[in-house]
Amino acid sequence: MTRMTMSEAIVAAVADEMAADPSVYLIGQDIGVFGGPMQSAKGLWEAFGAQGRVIDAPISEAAMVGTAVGAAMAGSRPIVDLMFAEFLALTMTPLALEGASVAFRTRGQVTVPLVVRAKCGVGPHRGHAESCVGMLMSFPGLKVAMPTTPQDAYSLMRSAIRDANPVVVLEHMSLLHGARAEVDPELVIPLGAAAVRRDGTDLTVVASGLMVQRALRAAAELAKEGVEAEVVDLRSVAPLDVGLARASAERTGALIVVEESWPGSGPAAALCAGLLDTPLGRTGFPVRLLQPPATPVPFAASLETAFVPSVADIAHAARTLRSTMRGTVTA
Amino acid sequence: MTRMTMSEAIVAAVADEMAADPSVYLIGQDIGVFGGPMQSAKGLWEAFGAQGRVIDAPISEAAMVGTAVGAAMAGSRPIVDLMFAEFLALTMTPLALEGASVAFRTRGQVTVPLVVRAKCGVGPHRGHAESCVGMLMSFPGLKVAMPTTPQDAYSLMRSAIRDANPVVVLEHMSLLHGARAEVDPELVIPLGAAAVRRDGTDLTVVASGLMVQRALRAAAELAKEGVEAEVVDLRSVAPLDVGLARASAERTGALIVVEESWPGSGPAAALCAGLLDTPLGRTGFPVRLLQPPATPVPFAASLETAFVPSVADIAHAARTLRSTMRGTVTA
Amino acid sequence: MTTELALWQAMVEARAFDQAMCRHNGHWHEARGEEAVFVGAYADLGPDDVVAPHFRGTCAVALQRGTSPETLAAGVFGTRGSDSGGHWRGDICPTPGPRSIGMFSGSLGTSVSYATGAALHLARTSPGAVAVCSFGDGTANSGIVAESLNLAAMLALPIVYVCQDNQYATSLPSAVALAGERVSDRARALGIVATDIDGNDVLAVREAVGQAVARSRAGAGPSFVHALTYRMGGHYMNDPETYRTPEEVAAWAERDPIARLQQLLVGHGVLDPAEAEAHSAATHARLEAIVAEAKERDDEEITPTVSAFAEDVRPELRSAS
Amino acid sequence: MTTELALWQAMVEARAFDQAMCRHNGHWHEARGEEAVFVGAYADLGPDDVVAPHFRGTCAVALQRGTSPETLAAGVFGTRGSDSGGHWRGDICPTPGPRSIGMFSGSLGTSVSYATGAALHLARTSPGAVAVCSFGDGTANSGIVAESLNLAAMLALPIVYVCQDNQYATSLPSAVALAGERVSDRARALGIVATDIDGNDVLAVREAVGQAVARSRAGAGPSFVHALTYRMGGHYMNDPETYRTPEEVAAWAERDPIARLQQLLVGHGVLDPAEAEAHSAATHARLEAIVAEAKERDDEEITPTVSAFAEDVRPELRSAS
Ligand SMILES: Cc1ncc(C[n+]2csc(CCOP(=O)(O)OP(=O)(O)O)c2C)c(N)n1
Ligand SMILES: Cc1ncc(C[n+]2csc(CCOP(=O)(O)OP(=O)(O)O)c2C)c(N)n1
Ligand SMILES: [Mg+2]
Ligand SMILES: [Mg+2]
Repeated sequence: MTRMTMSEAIVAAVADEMAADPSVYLIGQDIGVFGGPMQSAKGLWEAFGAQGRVIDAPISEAAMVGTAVGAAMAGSRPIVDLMFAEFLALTMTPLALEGASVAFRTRGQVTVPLVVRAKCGVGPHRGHAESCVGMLMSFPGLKVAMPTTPQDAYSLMRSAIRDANPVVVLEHMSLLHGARAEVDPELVIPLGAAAVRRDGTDLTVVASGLMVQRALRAAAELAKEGVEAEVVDLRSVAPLDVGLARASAERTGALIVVEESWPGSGPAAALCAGLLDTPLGRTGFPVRLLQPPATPVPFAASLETAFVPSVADIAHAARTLRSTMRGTVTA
Repeated sequence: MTRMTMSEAIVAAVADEMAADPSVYLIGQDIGVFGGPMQSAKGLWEAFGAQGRVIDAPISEAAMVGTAVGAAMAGSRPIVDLMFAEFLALTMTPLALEGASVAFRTRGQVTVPLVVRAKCGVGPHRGHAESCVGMLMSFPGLKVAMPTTPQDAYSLMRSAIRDANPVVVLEHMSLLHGARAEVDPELVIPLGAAAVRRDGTDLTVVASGLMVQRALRAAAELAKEGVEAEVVDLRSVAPLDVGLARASAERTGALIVVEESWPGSGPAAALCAGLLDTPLGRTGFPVRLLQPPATPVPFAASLETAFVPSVADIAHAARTLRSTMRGTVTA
Repeated sequence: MTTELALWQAMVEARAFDQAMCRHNGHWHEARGEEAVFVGAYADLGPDDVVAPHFRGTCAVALQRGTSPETLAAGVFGTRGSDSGGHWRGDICPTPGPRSIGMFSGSLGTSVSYATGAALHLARTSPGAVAVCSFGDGTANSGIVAESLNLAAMLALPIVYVCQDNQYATSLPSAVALAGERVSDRARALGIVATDIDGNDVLAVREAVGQAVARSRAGAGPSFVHALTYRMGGHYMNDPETYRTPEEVAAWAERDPIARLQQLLVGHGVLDPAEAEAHSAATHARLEAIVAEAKERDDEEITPTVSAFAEDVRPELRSAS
Repeated sequence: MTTELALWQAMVEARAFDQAMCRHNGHWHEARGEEAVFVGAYADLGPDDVVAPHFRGTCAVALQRGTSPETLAAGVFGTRGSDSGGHWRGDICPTPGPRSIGMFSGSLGTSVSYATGAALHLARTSPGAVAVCSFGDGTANSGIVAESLNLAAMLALPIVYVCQDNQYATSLPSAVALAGERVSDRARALGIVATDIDGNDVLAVREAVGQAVARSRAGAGPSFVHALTYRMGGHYMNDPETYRTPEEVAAWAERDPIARLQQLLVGHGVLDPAEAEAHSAATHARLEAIVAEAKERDDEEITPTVSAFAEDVRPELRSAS
């Protein structure tokens, strides 16, 4: 067990898989002697560069992912460090429309074991915030993980590398270089499994990425007022663990979904669809969505702050929802 | 008033706008002397080719859309005939991430009046069926229309061309060359307005594209059994007319959403999110989703048939939903 | 190395399959006239090499690599006997596998990046193995082709790119769409060794690709072969062909690659004219029968259950509906 | 035509803005050493021409085109006084408008297609007007650049492409990433007239771009200018620069484009050394004050309401939440 930041944990997972499996290689921009953008590949060049397994690529994201798809079909397990999630929009044909479809089209005879790493989210970088997660979630077969703790980052990255088909790992820039925590390299976390981060009895807050942290802070505030919020961290958004979210909300009686992604697509919309897609065709609890408006992420610090749901927004939504519930006994 | 197929109506709308506004031009593959794939540009070369306003482009979809974005910013009103909606996945950065963001980023000082036409859907073509509509709906500012009648095709195409910002018009291949109907060139249909295609009292079926036709057939079957289904045609999926869908379902007491697009994204998921995103946080009616499984569109005719919701599927879902409703008086 | 007689036979078989499909399948893209390019380019590869043919000709390459015409025909019609069990279009992706790349959607261009990635895999794991990758003159303009060539050159990958220039992308002439004089200059600009050859001469194709393959096997990096040929049929069945003249088509009929090699082999005494005709006729008859039989199975072979394709691969991604 | 003295002054002002930003903004991308390329390329354009500079140098081009340094600085810090009202990054998109293209997301490459489209608009509506479009050596590898150049050549569009080759894309040397000997050969392969010039000589840049612009204005289609220069600073502030040697950087310091032109002008008697120093010092002081003042306004100028940007443009797309 070592204490690591999320960024260190991801690099450690990549290094451990590269050490264990010679078919794993890394390709991306500035991942060589530079060490990766925001240290995303720190130490990997020194460890694996001489073996030709850390490949510095020119600006050509579609081909970077396309070559990875082809190499994966041929027997490699490539990891593409795509730098920022925005750039995923350049790669949808090879990654999502085709790479993620091969296993279906061949009935599993040919698979495409490929990981794409991409940084996203509002944060110290002041740019490149868009995660494009809705876009990613709109193709069958493409898996998407979004860790929020060093342990999850480590374990989900290993699961992603071992997965038989394409997985995008979204790395939130406000979390990557946060606090260190213990990481157990033996702990396996499967893709598609959400986690309860805080037990609660009065309502459920489901979130991903940075919003998990804010939900936990809001829960701490609410606790002072005697409201116990359960906080669910999606961890993977595709496959989406609708079951755990539903079970929690059924127990607590109310659900708030907090997302940094745009309304109408992404985890929040998929969750809503999943919640309604039952034999009953409706939820037994009220649902409240907290998301940015449907505009690009603005630049000015004050506008950016207003854009993303805050701790106060979450706490406020929780209070409002609870008063609504008290007001309306029947649906 | 002339009788036209949907395809003819779209071409007529383009021709009328080109005649009225010299800033409109058309770019795409095989739209010159060839007349457009599946006759999508029939007659336009003869009418406007000599003016340099019908531009045959090589295979380079990203640049086709990218040049259109630049031309639109500079003052043109380009229409890109992208052939098939699949190819939209090649254009997400210029079209969705950037082209649709310019008006936001400049507070409306610079707009991008641009239309992208794309054929999609299962049909006689036996290929290129994927609409990628979920991908399109995951970016703020990108509008998406999907006409199902010659009149809507004509009027929505004109609205799209006159819109200040990017609009994708999805043209369903099973509808394009269907029956002719009267088209009133004076009729204005705004983007973002759904339409009730059939009045009903017992439940509401909301659909887009080919699924509207199937919903109407299912409604006719159900009518024989004494069940009157209201059928809502979304017509535009972004902006999405959640209001009309909700109002209808509140009146009839139940909602079936039928989509040819994948679950977890697209119109169905956006609608679910919209329905829950109210002060009450839940629907007063049960919702049932009918969609293909989360796999690529299969090729074999029998598999394709099983993939897409059928008339029988819709009628069956309606019967089941009604019996559920009778069984469960409270939510 | 494949004998010249075998090349001729492969071209005859390719055309027989192609022409039978023209008769029986309205969705077919005819490849008549271009056989020298795809037969010549893929003739001398081993089982460890990666093939990524252009969609026009891809069934012929699969035939050459040993897939049975019955399986291929099932793939084109989308029936159970195909390599994808009817799940995907066998006309553009006949035998997907770790060493065989097809179109995984209807989008052209990406397969060039897949082949380039396969070459990267080969370079890392199987020194001496190569990838051969063809694409049309139209496809040559897509951005991912330029990106892939740059990566291949930069990493000195073992891959041979073959531009199967049949002078049209549907209706758009390559003379218009491919700016610049020779498409091969794009490769030269990247430091890739490039040649321009007569794509209706199967021996010239085999020679040029063979040399390029040898260079790649020796670690000298990628090559580019620009093979000029002509699409004798329409882009697809029922193409009105308003964009070219019958005279142009007729002039290229004179340069039929099969007749050309046949004449040469007859001249060399390798082939007897009557035998040649008999072999041709028999091959056409054999494939006509196979394709006609395959067509009969259309629509009736696959149980139309959702689970057949949804559950096979990823249970966790099934729709709840 | 801009005088040589004015070119010198523009370069001095560009550097003064740049260096003030280096002092006050941790997110700035330093452009020191590359001034000759962007000042020379955009010096002689008219208001009807379209400019699409590379992000590194884009603020200098805006300065040259008349945007005030106050507005530009507000854009970089993201405050109300910027041309986007703080809605977008003024460092990479200072003055978006119908004749001025910037980066509309963080993705490089697409602006080249936008400039190409703007040139198509100009060709259709304003004969004689041109677009000038710069991009880095790294950006040159993106697929959309290749696609755009092909379209421009095929349609003979009035556009001049300038590759601002500062020899690095962050840490990757262009000598490695740009396969082939000269990036300009990629344009030549498309039949585009191309030149390779010393990008630290502003007069050579002006001359080459000027000739290309004249050709475009006359209807002779696109051109390509490859200007070799050097990024004197890191890719961004705090770049460890582990990928190059101090000796390499020092060697290029000898070729500073401002010092070079200054020496020439002093030699010609156009500029007095003392006056030059005084003007430089005054310019640096002026811009230091402007930038420092702009920084003060950081964070405090825009009312943090959602509606400020959501409702402005498209009420129908607002989130219901
Ligand atoms: C990215 C993309 N754009 C457009 C098409 C539509 N399309 C199918 S075949 C074809 C022509 C391709 O030309 P070429 O590459 O020369 O191949 P050929 O048909 O001549 O064999 C086109 C444009 C496509 N399939 N993919
Ligand atoms: C499509 C894309 N890929 C990667 C990046 C990340 N990135 C930002 S600047 C840069 C280097 C660009 O190199 P070049 O074009 O030579 O411009 P320079 O920084 O040297 O001025 C990179 C890779 C990006 N912004 N966009
Ligand atoms: Mg062709
Ligand atoms: Mg550079």
